[in-house]
Amino acid sequence: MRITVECYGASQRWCGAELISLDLADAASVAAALDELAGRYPDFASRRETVAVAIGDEIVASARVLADGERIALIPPVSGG
Amino acid sequence: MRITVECYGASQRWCGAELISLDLADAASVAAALDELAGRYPDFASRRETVAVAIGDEIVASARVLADGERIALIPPVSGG
Amino acid sequence: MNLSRLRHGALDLAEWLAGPMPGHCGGLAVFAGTVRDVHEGRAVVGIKYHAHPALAERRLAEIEVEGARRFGVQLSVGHAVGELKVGDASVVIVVRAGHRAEAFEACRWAIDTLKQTVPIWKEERYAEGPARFLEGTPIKPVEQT
Amino acid sequence: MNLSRLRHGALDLAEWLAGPMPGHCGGLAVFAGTVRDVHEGRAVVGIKYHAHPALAERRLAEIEVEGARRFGVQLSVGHAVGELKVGDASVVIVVRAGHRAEAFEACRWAIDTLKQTVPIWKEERYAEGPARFLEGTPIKPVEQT
Repeated sequence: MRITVECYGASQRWCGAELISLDLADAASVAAALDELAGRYPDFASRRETVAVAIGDEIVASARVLADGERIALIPPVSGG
Repeated sequence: MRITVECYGASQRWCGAELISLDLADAASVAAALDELAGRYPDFASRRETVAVAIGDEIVASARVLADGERIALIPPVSGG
Repeated sequence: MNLSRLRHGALDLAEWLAGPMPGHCGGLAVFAGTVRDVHEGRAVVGIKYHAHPALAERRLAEIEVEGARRFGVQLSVGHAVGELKVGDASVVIVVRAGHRAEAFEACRWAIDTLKQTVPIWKEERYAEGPARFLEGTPIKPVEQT
Repeated sequence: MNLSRLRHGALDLAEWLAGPMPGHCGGLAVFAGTVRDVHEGRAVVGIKYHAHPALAERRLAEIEVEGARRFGVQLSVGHAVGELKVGDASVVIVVRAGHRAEAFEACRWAIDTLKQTVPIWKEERYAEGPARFLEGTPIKPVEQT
Protein backbone atom coordinates (compact mmCIF):
# COMPACT_ATOMS: atom_id res chain seq x y z
CA MET A 1 0.00 0.00 0.00
CA ARG A 2 1.01 3.61 -0.39
CA ILE A 3 0.80 6.42 2.15
CA THR A 4 1.76 10.11 2.03
CA VAL A 5 3.95 11.84 4.59
CA GLU A 6 3.51 15.60 5.11
CA CYS A 7 6.68 17.15 6.52
CA TYR A 8 6.06 20.17 8.78
CA GLY A 9 8.59 22.67 10.09
CA ALA A 10 12.20 21.58 10.13
CA SER A 11 11.24 18.03 9.12
CA GLN A 12 11.02 19.44 5.57
CA ARG A 13 14.72 20.10 5.77
CA TRP A 14 15.58 16.75 7.34
CA CYS A 15 13.70 14.82 4.67
CA GLY A 16 14.33 17.25 1.81
CA ALA A 17 10.67 17.55 0.77
CA GLU A 18 7.25 18.67 1.97
CA LEU A 19 5.48 15.57 0.73
CA ILE A 20 6.88 12.04 0.56
CA SER A 21 5.22 8.90 -0.75
CA LEU A 22 6.01 5.63 1.02
CA ASP A 23 5.24 2.11 -0.16
CA LEU A 24 4.65 -0.06 2.88
CA ALA A 25 3.40 -3.55 3.65
CA ASP A 26 -0.39 -3.77 4.13
CA ALA A 27 -1.46 -2.87 7.68
CA ALA A 28 1.92 -1.32 8.43
CA SER A 29 2.07 0.83 11.57
CA VAL A 30 3.15 4.44 12.06
CA ALA A 31 6.36 3.02 13.51
CA ALA A 32 7.01 1.14 10.27
CA ALA A 33 6.55 4.36 8.30
CA LEU A 34 9.04 6.14 10.56
CA ASP A 35 11.49 3.24 10.19
CA GLU A 36 11.29 3.65 6.43
CA LEU A 37 11.90 7.42 6.68
CA ALA A 38 14.79 6.91 9.10
CA GLY A 39 16.38 4.47 6.64
CA ARG A 40 16.17 7.00 3.85
CA TYR A 41 16.99 10.25 5.69
CA PRO A 42 19.83 10.30 8.25
CA ASP A 43 18.87 13.84 9.41
CA PHE A 44 15.43 12.49 10.27
CA ALA A 45 16.82 9.33 11.89
CA SER A 46 18.86 11.33 14.41
CA ARG A 47 15.78 13.35 15.47
CA ARG A 48 13.16 10.65 15.25
CA GLU A 49 12.56 10.46 19.01
CA THR A 50 11.56 14.13 19.14
CA VAL A 51 8.98 13.86 16.33
CA ALA A 52 5.27 13.18 16.82
CA VAL A 53 2.87 12.00 14.12
CA ALA A 54 -0.57 13.47 13.43
CA ILE A 55 -3.43 12.13 11.37
CA GLY A 56 -6.10 14.76 10.79
CA ASP A 57 -6.27 16.86 13.98
CA GLU A 58 -4.98 14.10 16.26
CA ILE A 59 -1.60 12.96 17.48
CA VAL A 60 -1.44 9.20 16.99
CA ALA A 61 0.54 6.45 18.72
CA SER A 62 3.33 4.70 16.86
CA ALA A 63 1.35 1.44 17.02
CA ARG A 64 -1.48 3.01 14.96
CA VAL A 65 -2.13 0.85 11.89
CA LEU A 66 -2.18 2.70 8.58
CA ALA A 67 -4.53 2.21 5.65
CA ASP A 68 -3.78 2.52 1.95
CA GLY A 69 -3.91 6.15 0.84
CA GLU A 70 -3.70 7.63 4.34
CA ARG A 71 -1.74 10.82 5.05
CA ILE A 72 0.41 11.25 8.12
CA ALA A 73 2.02 14.49 9.29
CA LEU A 74 5.44 14.75 10.91
CA ILE A 75 5.31 17.14 13.89
CA PRO A 76 8.88 18.06 14.87
CA PRO A 77 9.58 19.99 18.11
CA VAL A 78 7.34 23.07 18.16
CA SER A 79 8.46 26.69 18.44
CA GLY A 80 5.29 28.80 18.33
CA GLY A 81 4.52 31.88 20.37
CA MET B 1 -2.72 82.12 61.19
CA ARG B 2 -5.25 80.34 59.04
CA ILE B 3 -4.78 77.23 56.90
CA THR B 4 -7.14 75.26 54.66
CA VAL B 5 -7.67 71.52 54.89
CA GLU B 6 -8.77 69.65 51.75
CA CYS B 7 -10.57 66.43 52.63
CA TYR B 8 -10.12 63.64 50.07
CA GLY B 9 -12.01 60.38 49.82
CA ALA B 10 -13.72 59.16 52.97
CA SER B 11 -12.14 61.95 55.02
CA GLN B 12 -14.91 64.16 53.58
CA ARG B 13 -17.38 61.99 55.44
CA TRP B 14 -15.37 61.89 58.65
CA CYS B 15 -15.02 65.66 58.78
CA GLY B 16 -18.34 66.49 57.13
CA ALA B 17 -16.88 68.85 54.52
CA GLU B 18 -14.52 68.98 51.55
CA LEU B 19 -12.78 72.15 52.74
CA ILE B 20 -12.15 73.19 56.34
CA SER B 21 -10.50 76.37 57.63
CA LEU B 22 -8.36 76.07 60.73
CA ASP B 23 -7.04 78.89 62.89
CA LEU B 24 -3.73 77.77 64.34
CA ALA B 25 -0.85 79.30 66.28
CA ASP B 26 1.88 80.75 64.09
CA ALA B 27 4.39 78.14 62.94
CA ALA B 28 2.07 75.33 63.94
CA SER B 29 2.99 71.89 62.58
CA VAL B 30 0.99 69.43 60.53
CA ALA B 31 0.57 67.44 63.75
CA ALA B 32 -1.03 70.48 65.41
CA ALA B 33 -3.49 70.79 62.53
CA LEU B 34 -4.41 67.11 62.86
CA ASP B 35 -4.84 67.55 66.63
CA GLU B 36 -7.29 70.33 65.95
CA LEU B 37 -9.24 68.19 63.46
CA ALA B 38 -9.24 65.23 65.85
CA GLY B 39 -10.67 67.46 68.57
CA ARG B 40 -13.49 68.58 66.34
CA TYR B 41 -14.31 65.36 64.46
CA PRO B 42 -14.47 62.06 66.38
CA ASP B 43 -14.77 60.05 63.13
CA PHE B 44 -11.47 61.57 62.02
CA ALA B 45 -9.85 61.08 65.45
CA SER B 46 -10.43 57.33 65.36
CA ARG B 47 -8.78 57.03 61.90
CA ARG B 48 -6.05 59.59 62.29
CA GLU B 49 -3.18 57.05 62.31
CA THR B 50 -4.18 55.82 58.84
CA VAL B 51 -4.23 59.27 57.25
CA ALA B 52 -1.31 60.92 55.43
CA VAL B 53 -1.00 64.62 54.65
CA ALA B 54 0.03 66.08 51.30
CA ILE B 55 1.10 69.59 50.38
CA GLY B 56 1.16 70.10 46.63
CA ASP B 57 2.34 66.82 45.12
CA GLU B 58 4.26 65.67 48.19
CA ILE B 59 3.47 63.66 51.29
CA VAL B 60 4.80 65.64 54.27
CA ALA B 61 5.92 64.61 57.75
CA SER B 62 3.81 65.53 60.76
CA ALA B 63 6.64 67.76 62.00
CA ARG B 64 6.36 69.94 58.87
CA VAL B 65 5.78 73.57 59.94
CA LEU B 66 2.87 75.31 58.26
CA ALA B 67 2.68 78.87 56.95
CA ASP B 68 -0.26 81.21 56.97
CA GLY B 69 -2.57 80.53 54.01
CA GLU B 70 -1.15 77.09 53.23
CA ARG B 71 -3.37 74.23 52.07
CA ILE B 72 -2.95 70.70 53.31
CA ALA B 73 -4.68 67.63 51.91
CA LEU B 74 -5.90 64.68 53.97
CA ILE B 75 -5.01 61.40 52.22
CA PRO B 76 -7.03 58.60 53.84
CA PRO B 77 -6.29 54.94 52.99
CA VAL B 78 -6.29 54.56 49.21
CA SER B 79 -8.48 52.22 47.14
CA GLY B 80 -7.55 52.85 43.51
CA GLY B 81 -7.19 50.29 40.78
CA MET C 1 3.33 59.37 23.76
CA ASN C 2 3.16 62.00 26.42
CA LEU C 3 -0.32 61.48 27.77
CA SER C 4 -1.71 62.53 31.09
CA ARG C 5 -1.91 59.40 33.21
CA LEU C 6 -5.09 60.47 35.00
CA ARG C 7 -8.12 60.63 32.70
CA HIS C 8 -11.70 61.72 33.10
CA GLY C 9 -14.07 58.81 32.41
CA ALA C 10 -13.53 55.21 31.34
CA LEU C 11 -10.16 54.37 29.74
CA ASP C 12 -9.97 53.32 26.10
CA LEU C 13 -7.60 50.34 25.96
CA ALA C 14 -6.96 50.72 22.24
CA GLU C 15 -5.51 54.16 22.89
CA TRP C 16 -3.07 52.76 25.45
CA LEU C 17 -1.97 50.01 23.07
CA ALA C 18 -1.48 52.30 20.09
CA GLY C 19 2.25 52.86 20.59
CA PRO C 20 4.56 50.78 18.40
CA MET C 21 6.40 47.78 19.80
CA PRO C 22 10.14 48.56 19.96
CA GLY C 23 12.17 46.15 17.81
CA HIS C 24 14.14 44.84 20.77
CA CYS C 25 10.92 43.88 22.61
CA GLY C 26 9.23 40.51 22.22
CA GLY C 27 6.60 40.60 24.97
CA LEU C 28 3.66 42.91 25.64
CA ALA C 29 1.73 42.42 28.88
CA VAL C 30 -1.39 44.43 29.66
CA PHE C 31 -3.61 44.57 32.69
CA ALA C 32 -6.89 46.45 32.87
CA GLY C 33 -9.18 46.68 35.87
CA THR C 34 -12.90 47.10 35.22
CA VAL C 35 -15.92 47.88 37.36
CA ARG C 36 -17.65 44.70 38.60
CA ASP C 37 -21.40 44.37 39.03
CA VAL C 38 -21.25 42.96 42.54
CA HIS C 39 -19.12 43.62 45.62
CA GLU C 40 -19.44 41.87 48.96
CA GLY C 41 -22.82 40.54 47.86
CA ARG C 42 -24.28 43.94 46.91
CA ALA C 43 -25.39 44.88 43.39
CA VAL C 44 -23.11 47.66 42.14
CA VAL C 45 -24.30 50.12 39.50
CA GLY C 46 -21.12 52.15 39.22
CA ILE C 47 -18.07 53.57 40.92
CA LYS C 48 -17.03 57.19 41.21
CA TYR C 49 -13.25 57.46 41.28
CA HIS C 50 -11.83 60.38 43.25
CA ALA C 51 -8.17 61.40 43.12
CA HIS C 52 -5.73 63.90 44.53
CA PRO C 53 -4.69 64.95 41.02
CA ALA C 54 -1.21 66.38 41.57
CA LEU C 55 0.03 63.60 43.84
CA ALA C 56 -1.71 60.88 41.81
CA GLU C 57 -0.07 62.03 38.57
CA ARG C 58 3.28 62.10 40.30
CA ARG C 59 2.90 58.64 41.79
CA LEU C 60 1.74 57.12 38.48
CA ALA C 61 4.84 58.58 36.82
CA GLU C 62 7.01 57.20 39.64
CA ILE C 63 5.57 53.72 39.07
CA GLU C 64 6.61 53.93 35.41
CA VAL C 65 10.14 55.00 36.31
CA GLU C 66 10.58 52.51 39.15
CA GLY C 67 9.13 49.65 37.07
CA ALA C 68 11.51 50.46 34.21
CA ARG C 69 14.43 50.48 36.65
CA ARG C 70 13.53 47.27 38.47
CA PHE C 71 12.50 45.13 35.54
CA GLY C 72 14.26 46.69 32.54
CA VAL C 73 10.98 47.24 30.70
CA GLN C 74 8.94 50.07 29.21
CA LEU C 75 5.83 50.76 31.27
CA SER C 76 2.74 52.96 30.86
CA VAL C 77 0.14 53.43 33.57
CA GLY C 78 -3.24 55.15 33.36
CA HIS C 79 -6.13 55.62 35.78
CA ALA C 80 -9.64 56.98 35.37
CA VAL C 81 -11.37 59.52 37.60
CA GLY C 82 -15.06 60.39 37.70
CA GLU C 83 -18.16 58.24 37.23
CA LEU C 84 -17.67 54.78 35.73
CA LYS C 85 -20.30 52.16 35.06
CA VAL C 86 -20.09 48.38 35.23
CA GLY C 87 -17.61 47.03 32.65
CA ASP C 88 -15.74 50.33 32.25
CA ALA C 89 -11.95 50.24 32.56
CA SER C 90 -10.66 52.21 35.54
CA VAL C 91 -6.97 51.35 35.31
CA VAL C 92 -4.57 50.12 32.64
CA ILE C 93 -0.96 48.94 32.79
CA VAL C 94 0.97 48.36 29.56
CA VAL C 95 4.42 46.73 29.67
CA ARG C 96 6.71 46.27 26.67
CA ALA C 97 9.61 43.96 27.49
CA GLY C 98 12.33 41.86 25.93
CA HIS C 99 10.67 38.63 27.03
CA ARG C 100 7.49 37.46 28.69
CA ALA C 101 8.85 36.73 32.15
CA GLU C 102 9.75 40.34 32.93
CA ALA C 103 6.65 41.60 31.10
CA PHE C 104 4.38 39.62 33.45
CA GLU C 105 6.42 40.45 36.56
CA ALA C 106 6.46 44.17 35.88
CA CYS C 107 2.77 44.26 35.04
CA ARG C 108 1.82 42.45 38.23
CA TRP C 109 4.14 44.63 40.31
CA ALA C 110 2.72 47.81 38.79
CA ILE C 111 -0.93 47.08 39.55
CA ASP C 112 -0.13 45.82 43.05
CA THR C 113 1.98 48.94 43.69
CA LEU C 114 -0.59 51.33 42.24
CA LYS C 115 -3.20 50.07 44.69
CA GLN C 116 -0.95 50.97 47.64
CA THR C 117 0.73 54.18 46.52
CA VAL C 118 -1.62 56.30 44.41
CA PRO C 119 -4.12 58.66 46.11
CA ILE C 120 -7.30 57.45 44.43
CA TRP C 121 -10.52 56.41 46.16
CA LYS C 122 -13.49 54.33 45.03
CA GLU C 123 -16.94 55.57 45.96
CA GLU C 124 -19.20 52.66 45.13
CA ARG C 125 -22.82 53.19 44.10
CA TYR C 126 -25.36 50.43 44.70
CA ALA C 127 -28.71 49.40 43.30
CA GLU C 128 -30.07 50.01 46.82
CA GLY C 129 -28.80 52.20 49.64
CA PRO C 130 -26.34 55.07 49.79
CA ALA C 131 -22.99 55.21 48.02
CA ARG C 132 -19.93 54.61 50.16
CA PHE C 133 -16.18 54.97 50.03
CA LEU C 134 -14.43 51.61 50.14
CA GLU C 135 -11.99 50.77 52.89
CA GLY C 136 -8.46 51.26 51.62
CA THR C 137 -4.86 50.79 52.61
CA PRO C 138 -2.69 53.54 54.16
CA ILE C 139 -0.71 55.18 51.38
CA LYS C 140 2.93 54.09 50.93
CA PRO C 141 5.79 55.46 48.83
CA VAL C 142 6.46 53.64 45.54
CA GLU C 143 9.98 52.62 46.65
CA GLN C 144 8.56 50.73 49.65
CA THR C 145 6.58 48.24 47.57
CA MET D 1 -16.98 36.10 18.99
CA ASN D 2 -16.43 32.96 16.98
CA LEU D 3 -13.16 33.75 15.30
CA SER D 4 -10.67 31.39 13.82
CA ARG D 5 -7.76 31.25 16.24
CA LEU D 6 -5.14 30.87 13.51
CA ARG D 7 -4.81 33.96 11.32
CA HIS D 8 -2.85 34.84 8.25
CA GLY D 9 -0.47 37.73 8.93
CA ALA D 10 0.17 39.91 11.98
CA LEU D 11 -2.52 39.95 14.67
CA ASP D 12 -4.48 43.13 15.38
CA LEU D 13 -4.66 43.45 19.17
CA ALA D 14 -7.58 45.86 19.08
CA GLU D 15 -9.67 43.17 17.40
CA TRP D 16 -8.91 40.69 20.16
CA LEU D 17 -9.82 43.22 22.84
CA ALA D 18 -13.08 44.28 21.21
CA GLY D 19 -15.33 41.92 23.16
CA PRO D 20 -17.21 43.45 26.11
CA MET D 21 -16.06 42.84 29.68
CA PRO D 22 -18.63 40.65 31.47
CA GLY D 23 -20.14 42.43 34.48
CA HIS D 24 -18.86 39.83 36.93
CA CYS D 25 -15.27 40.32 35.74
CA GLY D 26 -12.90 42.89 37.22
CA GLY D 27 -9.57 41.94 35.65
CA LEU D 28 -8.40 41.76 32.04
CA ALA D 29 -4.91 40.38 31.38
CA VAL D 30 -3.42 40.34 27.90
CA PHE D 31 -0.18 38.96 26.55
CA ALA D 32 1.09 39.52 23.04
CA GLY D 33 4.30 38.16 21.57
CA THR D 34 6.01 40.19 18.86
CA VAL D 35 8.88 39.59 16.46
CA ARG D 36 12.20 40.83 17.89
CA ASP D 37 14.95 42.39 15.79
CA VAL D 38 17.72 40.22 17.18
CA HIS D 39 18.05 36.57 18.21
CA GLU D 40 21.18 34.92 19.56
CA GLY D 41 23.19 37.91 18.36
CA ARG D 42 21.92 37.82 14.76
CA ALA D 43 19.94 40.64 13.13
CA VAL D 44 16.46 39.33 12.36
CA VAL D 45 14.37 40.82 9.55
CA GLY D 46 11.29 38.68 9.99
CA ILE D 47 9.83 35.33 10.93
CA LYS D 48 7.70 33.03 8.83
CA TYR D 49 5.27 31.11 11.02
CA HIS D 50 4.29 27.67 9.80
CA ALA D 51 1.48 25.62 11.34
CA HIS D 52 -0.29 22.31 11.03
CA PRO D 53 -3.64 24.06 10.68
CA ALA D 54 -6.12 21.41 11.83
CA LEU D 55 -4.15 20.32 14.89
CA ALA D 56 -3.11 23.89 15.76
CA GLU D 57 -6.73 25.12 15.72
CA ARG D 58 -7.74 22.21 17.90
CA ARG D 59 -4.93 22.76 20.40
CA LEU D 60 -5.62 26.52 20.65
CA ALA D 61 -9.27 25.72 21.38
CA GLU D 62 -8.19 23.16 24.00
CA ILE D 63 -6.05 25.79 25.73
CA GLU D 64 -9.12 28.04 26.00
CA VAL D 65 -11.23 25.24 27.48
CA GLU D 66 -8.55 23.94 29.84
CA GLY D 67 -7.65 27.46 31.02
CA ALA D 68 -11.31 28.23 31.73
CA ARG D 69 -11.59 24.99 33.70
CA ARG D 70 -8.39 25.40 35.71
CA PHE D 71 -8.61 29.10 36.52
CA GLY D 72 -12.33 29.90 36.27
CA VAL D 73 -11.71 32.58 33.65
CA GLN D 74 -12.71 33.42 30.09
CA LEU D 75 -9.79 32.98 27.71
CA SER D 76 -9.16 33.75 24.02
CA VAL D 77 -6.05 32.67 22.17
CA GLY D 78 -4.88 33.63 18.69
CA HIS D 79 -1.77 32.90 16.63
CA ALA D 80 -0.48 34.22 13.33
CA VAL D 81 0.81 32.19 10.40
CA GLY D 82 2.77 33.44 7.40
CA GLU D 83 5.38 36.16 7.04
CA LEU D 84 5.73 38.61 9.95
CA LYS D 85 8.15 41.49 10.25
CA VAL D 86 9.87 42.95 13.30
CA GLY D 87 7.32 44.39 15.76
CA ASP D 88 4.40 42.37 14.38
CA ALA D 89 2.28 40.43 16.89
CA SER D 90 2.46 36.66 16.37
CA VAL D 91 0.43 35.53 19.36
CA VAL D 92 -2.20 37.00 21.66
CA ILE D 93 -3.78 35.75 24.87
CA VAL D 94 -6.76 37.60 26.36
CA VAL D 95 -8.06 36.65 29.81
CA ARG D 96 -11.17 38.08 31.45
CA ALA D 97 -11.39 37.14 35.12
CA GLY D 98 -13.09 38.01 38.36
CA HIS D 99 -9.88 39.35 39.87
CA ARG D 100 -6.32 40.06 38.85
CA ALA D 101 -4.63 37.07 40.49
CA GLU D 102 -6.36 34.48 38.32
CA ALA D 103 -6.17 36.76 35.28
CA PHE D 104 -2.37 36.86 35.49
CA GLU D 105 -2.03 33.16 36.34
CA ALA D 106 -4.21 32.03 33.46
CA CYS D 107 -2.49 34.37 30.99
CA ARG D 108 0.96 33.12 31.96
CA TRP D 109 -0.17 29.49 31.89
CA ALA D 110 -1.74 29.93 28.45
CA ILE D 111 1.35 31.33 26.74
CA ASP D 112 3.67 28.83 28.42
CA THR D 113 1.32 26.00 27.40
CA LEU D 114 0.89 27.25 23.85
CA LYS D 115 4.64 27.10 23.29
CA GLN D 116 4.70 23.40 24.21
CA THR D 117 1.46 22.07 22.75
CA VAL D 118 0.59 23.84 19.48
CA PRO D 119 2.14 22.65 16.18
CA ILE D 120 3.60 25.94 15.00
CA TRP D 121 7.17 26.56 13.85
CA LYS D 122 9.25 29.71 13.51
CA GLU D 123 11.41 30.04 10.43
CA GLU D 124 13.62 33.02 11.17
CA ARG D 125 14.97 35.25 8.40
CA TYR D 126 18.19 37.16 8.95
CA ALA D 127 19.87 40.24 7.53
CA GLU D 128 22.64 37.89 6.41
CA GLY D 129 22.63 34.19 5.69
CA PRO D 130 19.89 31.66 5.04
CA ALA D 131 16.62 31.40 6.97
CA ARG D 132 16.37 28.61 9.51
CA PHE D 133 13.80 26.81 11.60
CA LEU D 134 14.33 27.41 15.30
CA GLU D 135 14.96 24.54 17.68
CA GLY D 136 11.74 23.70 19.48
CA THR D 137 10.35 21.46 22.17
CA PRO D 138 8.72 18.06 21.53
CA ILE D 139 4.96 18.56 21.36
CA LYS D 140 2.95 17.70 24.49
CA PRO D 141 -0.80 17.40 25.12
CA VAL D 142 -2.46 20.44 26.74
CA GLU D 143 -3.47 18.41 29.82
CA GLN D 144 0.17 17.59 30.56
CA THR D 145 1.22 21.19 31.12
